[in-house]
Amino acid sequence: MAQTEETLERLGVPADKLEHHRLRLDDDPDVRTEEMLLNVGPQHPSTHGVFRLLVKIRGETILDAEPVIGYLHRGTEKLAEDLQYTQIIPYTDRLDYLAAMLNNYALCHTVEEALGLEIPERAEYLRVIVMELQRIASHLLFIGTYLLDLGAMSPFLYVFQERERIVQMFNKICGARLTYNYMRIGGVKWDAPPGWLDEVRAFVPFMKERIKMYDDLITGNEIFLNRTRGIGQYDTETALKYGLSGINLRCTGFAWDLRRKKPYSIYDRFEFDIPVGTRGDCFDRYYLHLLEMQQSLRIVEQALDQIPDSGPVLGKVPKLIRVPKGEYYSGIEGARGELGFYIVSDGKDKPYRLKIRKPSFVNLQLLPELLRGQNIANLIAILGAVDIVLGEVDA
Amino acid sequence: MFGFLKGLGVTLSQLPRKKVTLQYPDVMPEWPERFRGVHRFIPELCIVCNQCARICPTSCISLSGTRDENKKLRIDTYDINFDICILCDLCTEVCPTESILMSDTFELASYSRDDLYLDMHWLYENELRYERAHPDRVAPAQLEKAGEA
Amino acid sequence: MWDWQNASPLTGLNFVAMVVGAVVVLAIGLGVVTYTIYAERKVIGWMQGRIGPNRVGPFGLLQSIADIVKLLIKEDVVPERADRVLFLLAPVIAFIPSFMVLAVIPFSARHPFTANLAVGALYYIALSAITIHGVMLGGWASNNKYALIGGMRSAAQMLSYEVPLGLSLVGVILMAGSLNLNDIVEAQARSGWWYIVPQFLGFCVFLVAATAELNRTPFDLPEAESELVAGYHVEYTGFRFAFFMLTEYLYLFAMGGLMATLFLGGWTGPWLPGWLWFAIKVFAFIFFQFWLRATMPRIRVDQLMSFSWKVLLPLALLNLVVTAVLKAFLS
Amino acid sequence: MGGAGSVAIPAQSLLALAAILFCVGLYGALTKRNLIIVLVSIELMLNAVNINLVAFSRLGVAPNLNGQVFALFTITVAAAEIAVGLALLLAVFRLRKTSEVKDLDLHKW
Amino acid sequence: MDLSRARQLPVIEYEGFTPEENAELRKAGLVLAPLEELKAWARSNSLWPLTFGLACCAIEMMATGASHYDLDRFGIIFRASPRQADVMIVAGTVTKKMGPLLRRLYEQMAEPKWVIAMGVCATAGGPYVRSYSVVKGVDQIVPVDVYIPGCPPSPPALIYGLNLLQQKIRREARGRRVMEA
Amino acid sequence: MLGLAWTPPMIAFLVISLLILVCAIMAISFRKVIYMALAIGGVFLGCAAVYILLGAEFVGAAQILIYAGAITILIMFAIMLTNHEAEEPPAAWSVRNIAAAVGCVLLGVTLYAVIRSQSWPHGAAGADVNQGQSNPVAVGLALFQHYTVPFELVSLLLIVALVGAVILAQERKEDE
Amino acid sequence: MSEEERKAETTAPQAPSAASAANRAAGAGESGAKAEAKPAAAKAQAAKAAPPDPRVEAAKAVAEQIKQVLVREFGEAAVEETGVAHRTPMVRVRKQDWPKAVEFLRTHPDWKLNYAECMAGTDYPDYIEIVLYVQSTELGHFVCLKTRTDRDPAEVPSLVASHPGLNWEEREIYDLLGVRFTGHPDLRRIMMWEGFKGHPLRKDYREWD
Amino acid sequence: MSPYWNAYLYVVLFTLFGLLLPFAALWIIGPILRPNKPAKGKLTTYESGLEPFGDAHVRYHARYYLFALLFVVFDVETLFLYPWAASFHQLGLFALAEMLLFIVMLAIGLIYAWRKKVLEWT
Repeated sequence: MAQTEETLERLGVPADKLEHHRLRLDDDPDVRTEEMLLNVGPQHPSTHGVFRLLVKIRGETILDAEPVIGYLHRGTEKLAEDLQYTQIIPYTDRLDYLAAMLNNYALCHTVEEALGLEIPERAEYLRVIVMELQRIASHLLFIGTYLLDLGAMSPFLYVFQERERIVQMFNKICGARLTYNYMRIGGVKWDAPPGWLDEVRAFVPFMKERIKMYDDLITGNEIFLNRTRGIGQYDTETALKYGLSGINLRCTGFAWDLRRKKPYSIYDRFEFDIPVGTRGDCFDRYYLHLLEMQQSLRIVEQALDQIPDSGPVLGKVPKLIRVPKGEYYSGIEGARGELGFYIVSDGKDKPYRLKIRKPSFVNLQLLPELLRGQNIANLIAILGAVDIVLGEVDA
Repeated sequence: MFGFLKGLGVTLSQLPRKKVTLQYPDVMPEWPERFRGVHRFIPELCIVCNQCARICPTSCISLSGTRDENKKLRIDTYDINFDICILCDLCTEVCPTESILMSDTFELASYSRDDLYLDMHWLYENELRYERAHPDRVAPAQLEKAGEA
Repeated sequence: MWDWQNASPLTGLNFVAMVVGAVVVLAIGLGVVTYTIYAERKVIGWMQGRIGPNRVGPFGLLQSIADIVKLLIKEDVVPERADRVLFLLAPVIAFIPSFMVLAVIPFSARHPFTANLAVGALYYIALSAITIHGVMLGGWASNNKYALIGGMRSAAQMLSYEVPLGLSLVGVILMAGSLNLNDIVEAQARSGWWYIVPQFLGFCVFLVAATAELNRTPFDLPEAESELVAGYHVEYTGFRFAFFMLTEYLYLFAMGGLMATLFLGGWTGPWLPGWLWFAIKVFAFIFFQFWLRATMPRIRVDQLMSFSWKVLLPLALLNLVVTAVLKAFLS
Repeated sequence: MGGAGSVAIPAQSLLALAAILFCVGLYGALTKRNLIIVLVSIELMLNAVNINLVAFSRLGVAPNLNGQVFALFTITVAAAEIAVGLALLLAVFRLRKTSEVKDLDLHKW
Repeated sequence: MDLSRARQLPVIEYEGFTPEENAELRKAGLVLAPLEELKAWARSNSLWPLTFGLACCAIEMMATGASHYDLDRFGIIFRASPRQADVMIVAGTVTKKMGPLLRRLYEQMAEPKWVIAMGVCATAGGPYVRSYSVVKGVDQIVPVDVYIPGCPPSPPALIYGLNLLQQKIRREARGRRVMEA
Repeated sequence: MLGLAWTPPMIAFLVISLLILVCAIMAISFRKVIYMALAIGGVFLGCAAVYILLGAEFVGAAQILIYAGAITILIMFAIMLTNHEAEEPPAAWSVRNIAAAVGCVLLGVTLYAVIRSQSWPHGAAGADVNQGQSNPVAVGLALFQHYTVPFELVSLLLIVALVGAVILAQERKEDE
Repeated sequence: MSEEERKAETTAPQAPSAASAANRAAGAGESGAKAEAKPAAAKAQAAKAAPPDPRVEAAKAVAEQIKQVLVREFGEAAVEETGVAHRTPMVRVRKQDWPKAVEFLRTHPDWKLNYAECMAGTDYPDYIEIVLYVQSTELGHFVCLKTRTDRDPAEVPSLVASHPGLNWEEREIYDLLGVRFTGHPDLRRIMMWEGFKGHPLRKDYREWD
Repeated sequence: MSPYWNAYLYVVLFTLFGLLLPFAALWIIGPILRPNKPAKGKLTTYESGLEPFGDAHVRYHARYYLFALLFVVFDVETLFLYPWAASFHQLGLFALAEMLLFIVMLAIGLIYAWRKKVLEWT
């Protein structure tokens, strides 16, 4: 303990005390109630990072829950105020590290909107392809970790096989496996290397087959159904009130997809559906991930057919990007919901204020509502289905 | 009951499949050409323009140079601090002479933080190593170098 | 010397034979545990497109041994707030019965390694219930919330599945007319069929209850990693933790042996020697457990409990009644 | 399977063991304050009785199984007793937040 | 593997003995050297990391554990409880808020224990080195045995780091202390 | 006592008796209730050993199953559901305790005297109570041929105990 | 791989840098001028040179409509400013009327701004501005609402009652910018720990004091 | 010494080995080989890296007791079923009727518990 206290002192962090939290136990000293406060996380296998949930339980029933976040708060917004727009792009990679391409794009998109830039055709198609592949990779990881939370270990290892293929394709196009830094304001950094598009084309049928395999392995499993059907249910009204977005909103049957509602990039050129759920429970959220992967594959297929054979991949942009004075907000459909960047510019090459609309952060707020009255096993099912990435929640 | 058996069928069908595992320490991974491993640096090409140091989001590059007799800037020290380098590739992107480049070296773990502070000589050695390993990839660059010289 | 079972009075030589028998069973048990863990990692790895341990010794065969040695030389931590005595005793309490039950498992036709108890089946059921104490006390003594919930859950789960497990045996006993496991094997050999055929319902109940009793997927709630970090043994380090693992895998072996004995005709079988048949049957059970583990998600605790009482128990009773009625009217 | 052959344990020893166990149980039941321990002490006494029953089944004038069957019934009864007893304790504890005998004094209700 | 950078000092410490006894044993010669080597063999081949992902690197750590790289080959399996873990892979950014927790988790691990700083965030704060909330290097909190640069390090790089740690364990058993940071 | 024949069963009996008595004494002298519950488990197991020693295999197994397994678990649950850390006060020589101790010792001495004074039958050597059957079968025959009514009453007792205990232990709605 | 292909592959990575070099060369020229010139001038130039963007004009009109609706309900003083934020209608509401106005627009049958997309606070030299982008999922309106508060003491009434989803956003703004949201049910620090000094996103924040 | 004694002597041997192995490993061999570096922080209770709020030993939900209770009742039932099953072939139809009655009674108990929601976990 002594060493820990030393650490606390050095870092200036006071020890975490009960009075810092909302939850309380009964104070009556005579009565030892059967309630207790349990910390789930930050080091816990199913919190997917350093998320912490303080739950008040009686037996195994959750009376109340208080999410505690900030264990990965890295101050990206503050750092961005000191960085040029190009330099911010690597930082966006590390927000939602499962969908770095989408984050890259969201920032570039906002800046491009502000500048009113024209993006070359081929660059737009490349962006769509990598974004949709990224969405698949992200959803795959969701399925894997979700099933791992529910106790099945194989899907986790299966999804990494496909994910590895996607990652290796990304590695070929931009040289990194996770933090791509691929998009640039006005286009993309690199054109696809020779043969890359064919590789993507070959990946599509493979992925379709694997999706069918997951359907067989998971969707029909009675244990899985029993654990997710009717668990963590909410309706559209609640979802909208809490500002949920992405699959967390669509699972209630509300078809809200920014790719359709506020088309950006070239999404208006593709045919795809917005799969929606019917019940708004964990199963719907899981199943929508599968369905969305299928839609993403459709988009990828169409993009591969339409992509121009050659052409520039980076538009005419100044070397030092200065955004005109003003405020800009634009959101895109990230893997987890609406991912938006709000930029206040004072006309310099660095943003005056950069605010990230973090879908996981917003989606997570509903959690205490969903958990009340559930038991600990459902906690995992519900938390997993919200699909959070702590890098994004805490930024 | 049926779905349950289907799942068992899926896992069993995976049993005889070929394994995807890469036996890493025995078999080296094949990195694509664009792979962003540790940098390599060609001192002859550097014009000490400082663009790489300026663009670096983490300011991990530090360099210094002096003017030689031809009033041409020559690089004296070039250090990359791999403690904080995030391999974002922005430095190679801005480098006008392609003197700082990415290699496919990734085995850089060490017992000490000091060992991660890499100087020009290490980076140049890395360049030589890269050239040896991938003669096909560096050929054009060398041609260029030859042309410039 | 090996015929110690009927030696009367007991000679020193026969006693030595018994000691040797016990040591051999202990060695077999430990060896099976070691390589069950290895096989588990390998088989599940293959099912997941990977290789599994392959670098420690040839084909990774020494992997489990390295693990065991490592655990043996790992520091032992007793948390400050834990109940020291119980914390130290719990793994021992859990372990002893798991080894004792091996005494009655008939490994082969001539049974120098088997205690020929008249109450064999009941002996197994009765002793395995004692392990619950170890698990529960281990969870309680840690004074850790995860461990406590894990321990309580384990106890409730093992209790709940003990009942259908015990009842599913009754059908077999009814057919064999004896509690003695050797007699049951011989009765199967005499009757010409393995009891898995006439007792199929009982076998299903047994299989499910055994899986639950062993805390294996999909019933691995007590140590549900994603919920309770590691369940009742969260606070256990080194070799104490190893003893919990040892207990678990010894039971896996013992339960496989029990299943082979009761439903699959034990060591009987054509062509091959008895012990090999027995080993094959046990491994089939163990493989099935691996297979389940590679496939299934975890069942939820409330569903688990109601499944035992609302489905398995009535089924076991039904199986019992049907068997009894058939036996009464057919014979 | 001929059972336990000759038994070379004198009846006196068995009875003495049972008697001591009974006395220990009795002492516990009389002096302990925790209700659970009182119940447990009663179980000790029941076990002492059971030893007698089984001993006489083996060592009686005409050895037979009646003693064993009776012991079985005793075990059953003991199980039922402790189940209800502890349930009662739980109910009391819920009301009075105590599991001690002295707190069950009716004057305090 | 290139270990030339590790400075080596001859020190032999047998476990379970007092320093005086150790000194005597050392004087008596390498009586227990094979035992120490056996111990190191077991330890280095059974490194169980703590399931503890902080950020991006955790995903690559997961990928390393997955089928394509399969850490299980080396006998490395993740344990969720620090009590049963041998090595803590600090995979990701350590914030000041997380620091004390990380320290406590480290303290709760049983001896012998090691720490790997995976990625530049854990090594020195990485891209967040100028942030107000990030610890500039996990070695301020816990002693680190192996640093793996990269952001995030690719799975082979992590495996390389783990192998380096295994080498270190074996080497130290032979009485050479591999330099600590 | 020293005049005993040192036959192996006798030695076993002495060891077991020692175990039972030590556990029994521990069970009433520990202060922590949970240790007491554990010690009582030892007594139950020892009793099972005595039964087995006496050839009552089935009763011995039943003792392990019901007493050492089920009842001990029940007791532990009861402890965990009430006051975990419940402790007995240190042994105090209050009037009540002394009276109880004296009474128990007197009772013990009296019983011992009675036991010594009687001559007990030495069961017919070699008599097979199981009549050639294995013990469980023999018990089954005895139970179902001679004790039919008590057997059915057992089921009644169990159901009454179940209902009673459920009513008592179940948390009422107003508690929640 | 043929020689040509290999060449193509090896030269591919150089494309962007070549492009950027071209840009740099033309840096002084007209293509990058708009962005590179002084920002105020650029804006003025853009406004003068280009014909007014119809989207911006439409947004301005929408903002005026909202203003009228709000003024009718809360009086003239309630709306402090209207305009556009890029192409989004922007209405700045007086601090006191902030929650009422947001709630009013949320339930107003013509607007139904029921979905709060993004809330942000910005620290300006002499005030702190809270921005809320709201969307009507039914009618498709997308509006930027704003309010301002002094920097010290920074206090804004909370919106949690009408948009529970803003709970954490407000906590974050409280934590990082030091704006007290009055009426917030659970206003505690969210990213930093209790006892952390200062509010990092303020421009005058210094880590080492 | 009859086979009966031999078999149980064998069981006793198993018990002894079962005791010996953990004691040897945990209390004799282990301490020699194991490092022992006690530190204050090491002895704290683990709870996801935090200091736990409050004690784990709280009064727990009675449903655990109810399951244990059901277990006791049905364990006793199983106990009576074993000798019955073993001796059934010698007993005849009357024993079948007896046992059916017994099982029906207990089934009633089970149904009672079912109806009383004892079998619900939540």
